[in-house]
Amino acid sequence: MFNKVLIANRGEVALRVIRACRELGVRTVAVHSEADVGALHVRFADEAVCIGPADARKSYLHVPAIIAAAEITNADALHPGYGFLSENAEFAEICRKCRLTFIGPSPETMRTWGSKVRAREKATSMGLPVLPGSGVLRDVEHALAEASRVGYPVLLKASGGGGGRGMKVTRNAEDMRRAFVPAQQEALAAFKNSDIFLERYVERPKHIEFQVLGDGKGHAMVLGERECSVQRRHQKLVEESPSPAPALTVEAREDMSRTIERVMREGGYASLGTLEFIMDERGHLYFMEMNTRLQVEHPVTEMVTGVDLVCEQIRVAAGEDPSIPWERQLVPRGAAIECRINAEDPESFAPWPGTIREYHPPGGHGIRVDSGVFGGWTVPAHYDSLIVKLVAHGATREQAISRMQRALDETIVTGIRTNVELHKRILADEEFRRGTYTTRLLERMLAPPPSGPPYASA
Amino acid sequence: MFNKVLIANRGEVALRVIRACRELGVRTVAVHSEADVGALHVRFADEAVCIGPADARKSYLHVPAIIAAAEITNADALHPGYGFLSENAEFAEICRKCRLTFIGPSPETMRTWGSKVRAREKATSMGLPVLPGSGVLRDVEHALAEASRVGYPVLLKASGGGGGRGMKVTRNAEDMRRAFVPAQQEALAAFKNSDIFLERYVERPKHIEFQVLGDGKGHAMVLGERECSVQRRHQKLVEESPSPAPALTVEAREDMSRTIERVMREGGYASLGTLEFIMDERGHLYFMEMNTRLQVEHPVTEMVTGVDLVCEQIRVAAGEDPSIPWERQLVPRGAAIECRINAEDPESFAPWPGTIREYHPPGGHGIRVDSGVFGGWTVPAHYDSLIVKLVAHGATREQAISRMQRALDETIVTGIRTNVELHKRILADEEFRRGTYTTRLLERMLAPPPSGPPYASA
Amino acid sequence: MAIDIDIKLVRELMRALKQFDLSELDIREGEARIRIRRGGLVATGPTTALPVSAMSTVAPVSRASEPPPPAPVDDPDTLYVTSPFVGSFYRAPSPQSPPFVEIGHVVEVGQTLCIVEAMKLMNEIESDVRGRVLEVLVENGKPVEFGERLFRLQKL
Amino acid sequence: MAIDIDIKLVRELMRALKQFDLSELDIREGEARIRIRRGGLVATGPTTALPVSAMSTVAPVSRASEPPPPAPVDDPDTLYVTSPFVGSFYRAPSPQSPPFVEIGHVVEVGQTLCIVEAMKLMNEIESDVRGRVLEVLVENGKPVEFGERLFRLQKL
Repeated sequence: MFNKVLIANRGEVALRVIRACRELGVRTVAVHSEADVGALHVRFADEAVCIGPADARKSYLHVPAIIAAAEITNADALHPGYGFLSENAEFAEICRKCRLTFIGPSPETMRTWGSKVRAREKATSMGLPVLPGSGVLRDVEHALAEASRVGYPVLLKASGGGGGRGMKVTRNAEDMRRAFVPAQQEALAAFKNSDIFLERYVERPKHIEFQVLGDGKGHAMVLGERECSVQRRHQKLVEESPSPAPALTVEAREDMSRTIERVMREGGYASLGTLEFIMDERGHLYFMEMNTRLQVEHPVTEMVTGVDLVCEQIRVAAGEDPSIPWERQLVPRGAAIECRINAEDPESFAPWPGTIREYHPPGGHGIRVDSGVFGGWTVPAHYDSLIVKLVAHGATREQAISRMQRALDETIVTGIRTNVELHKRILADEEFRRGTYTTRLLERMLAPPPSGPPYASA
Repeated sequence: MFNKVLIANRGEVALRVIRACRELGVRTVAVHSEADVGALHVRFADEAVCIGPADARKSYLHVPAIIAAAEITNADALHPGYGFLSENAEFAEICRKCRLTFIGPSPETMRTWGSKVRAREKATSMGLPVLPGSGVLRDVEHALAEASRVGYPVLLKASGGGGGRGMKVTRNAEDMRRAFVPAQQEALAAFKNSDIFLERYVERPKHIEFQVLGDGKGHAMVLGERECSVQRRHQKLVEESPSPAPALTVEAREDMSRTIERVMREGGYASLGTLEFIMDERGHLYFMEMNTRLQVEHPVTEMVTGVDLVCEQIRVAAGEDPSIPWERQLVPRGAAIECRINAEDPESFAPWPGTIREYHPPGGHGIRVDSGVFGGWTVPAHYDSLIVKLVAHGATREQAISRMQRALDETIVTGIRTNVELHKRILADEEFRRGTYTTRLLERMLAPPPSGPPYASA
Repeated sequence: MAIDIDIKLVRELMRALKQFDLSELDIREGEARIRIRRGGLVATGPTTALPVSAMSTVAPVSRASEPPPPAPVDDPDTLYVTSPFVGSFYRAPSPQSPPFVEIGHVVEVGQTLCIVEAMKLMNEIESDVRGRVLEVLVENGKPVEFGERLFRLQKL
Repeated sequence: MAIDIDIKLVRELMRALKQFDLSELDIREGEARIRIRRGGLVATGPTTALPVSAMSTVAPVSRASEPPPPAPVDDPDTLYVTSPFVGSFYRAPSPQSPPFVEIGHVVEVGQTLCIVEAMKLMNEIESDVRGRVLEVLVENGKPVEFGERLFRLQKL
């Protein structure tokens, strides 16, 4: 096991890793910006090093300062958390050169699975289902032929794109003729590369992801899936495990898990990772991309499997076996839901940094709180707005939902604005409760109500 | 299901019941004394009624005020929590007369199982093992004969006694001759009844208790056991489930569970209840008494079974089936430990009421917090000193312990004194970690260290 | 030169300092001196208040925490009669009878002001003072909790 | 002159100081004296302060939250040179060389004051002002964090 782990992150995830380390008996080094001098991760780590000013580019993203902090504290491993440098293969390589174990997969693996295009190719070649699509489209005739083969509607996408930018839906040949050249031009403008390709378009997808753990030595296990379809502009808000999708039967889940385990074993994947899929209206799953790091929403998996993912991730990175046998069939227990409480304006969704006056987290049976804040803490404007991850676990999904509802009712955060009320609305939504919701859920909920007759003056 | 439940209690247990009710969709009425106007159970209930001044005898124990509160709020059931009126059969009877469902067993059951002597007789007649002992002793000759039969050491106990008072250990016939008459006299003085009896004395007992749930209609289930041997003057401090006692093998646990289930079924027990046993040095279990109510330490059972005991208790009281089938064999998962954080002086153990300046509960994976306090809350001097129940759950006992250790390290309560440091010492104790500890553990830990040479002046 | 310190002694002193919440300790003996100071964490301040917001919906009978009415509370001649019982408030002995007292009435010591009914028991609430009824603060038939204000009287 | 310090003892005292939340310790015996001060977290805002107690043990390189030394901070002519890097502090270009600067030296704008080494890179720290070196705040070879005070200068 490691002697000392430096956590190259902040906020709740830094605290999450510190907790795992303490439970493993490993010493911890927190790094922090000047804005985070009083943060909990700084207080709860064994040591702390200030690495730069508030601006993340000069602190949490500033590689030399982080490596130097590891050097002066004699840390022998580094946990990147999520975000920041967690998917930066070059950083992982620098760590390796500095004889600092990067707690994550190898830089090579990060490059392969971290690239959407290469991951898709690799997945296809290894037998994972991907959305039917084309290669780079030569011209509009080629596009029309490919679209006919795949079947409309199709999505035109920039090869160099990402994050939903530069995408166009075409529903028939006419659409395609109209959209093709503008799509190429936009791709060129946005990504300096005019290559575009097409893919079947799923109107109402579910976002479903599978959690894996591998050791790169021929072992891999899937720890169930999560559904993260409650999103606003690709930002997840509510996640749950297992997915309530009716199509995800025990058999379907098992089949996909076995396939993923084979791919991860053969690919020699060595760490935690998450494979993101979309599920189409007929319940078919298609691989989209892989995240080669710890996910924000990992607690829901921990609640239903009972496995401490971060401890296992650290064990595997240290070359040890996980505490659960590779062959054991994990039987998930009950259902878990996570609500991301953000410091943001409930109307505009703009981040709402500021000083928290009172903070009283909920408690009791089945409630887990992961947070880096406290009463009196000033949420800095420089980083993301996630302040609390509220997780509810229940014997059934219904129980988990009502437990989350009462936990949201108990949550007190004053001094700043939060999205607690939005979460209450989501949990009360009929479609959410049925479990049939898609990534369009929030769009519908946030749409202005159909305008009625104008208000009659008295 | 009930429409509205009045919670005749305060503090963390009142909050515990409110949480269960909310999750069941049942409205709640809090009652409170003038000292508890700002308490969390008052804030989180749907309605609240002030029932009297701070003195518990004039509020939480004042039956007419509590019944009147139920009347004016139209509550149809009452949950007594633990302590206060929870084991008062007369109160349960008054509730029945007022057509208010008392969430607990019937007054008759409370009288039978709530009386140590009657419970012991009933248990013996139904096949539960009890410590070998005598009936009321006529004279010293009778005592000597009975002691020889039972085997020394034996404990002389007052028939009317309780709480450890009026007990004398005798290790041989000589002891017995010396102790007999004084014991009778003390019993007379303390309990106005000179009747004494004897029982085998266990020098180093473990306190082990089994959790039951019955419906009085032929169903009963045992939900595992708890070990509560970490006690100071009969006050439990740390509890865990399952018991780490080596003698409590899977078979021994199963055997005892099946026996208890039979007894509860045949006795028609209808609610939650706990059967307390002592385990002697050879690992044999002997029934001691039964608590016909929710226990403080119920969360450790909830953590390992995943069952919400309070919800099930309310369901059964409402005449519904519990959400888990009566026949299902519960497979406990992992291990759970509870630490009772009290507002008390760490040296003298005197209660230390006062205003809490900062309160920051721990969080993260496997941690549950049940508490009725917050930063700024003044712990009243009138009630018991329990302020937080910290519960840690892990895949193994070892993991639960290290998780609890880091949770204790994270716990911040300032402004008042607490026993957090004592808990850290207990969790680090070798005997505790081995799981072989007995009710003598704390006595040993708190014994003054053997005196060394006096401090030499410079 | 070297300092020969008994670390156990120093720690013991520190512990005592903390335990008894002292701010400074200064011990000298000849050339030797031990001085320990504690300062930080003064700050009490407005941690006190958890907001009322929380989840509690309207609590129909919970009025204990509400502010007193804007009456002249500090007028030494004005006082409140509060309920010593939880129950239902009645201004008259029966629905047909006139109220025990009306605004403007002068009541004598021991005179019945109202009834608070609980568990079918009619508890007559009597005045402890001689005074004039200025205000009736609860509606007839409504529930009252312990300590709730029922009447405002002007002491005479 | 050399001080013969038992670093373990000093660390033990520091740890105890933190543990018991003390602000100052002063021990003298004859000519010898150990004095340790802590200030941190002397209650900034009211609610702001989660107590230092918490679980953090001694954080050897965490000094960001410590108070400035008792120097005349608000003296407009005195200023601190802080470290723009995380790394190890060196007063000289090599172990054999004399220090870049000594107390009392006058330094010019652009003159090298010290080196902060990180990832085998020797970062020379230069003075932004003309001034006299009043104090060297970090020991040679010790780790420094971002923003840590290295020198106190008197502006000239």
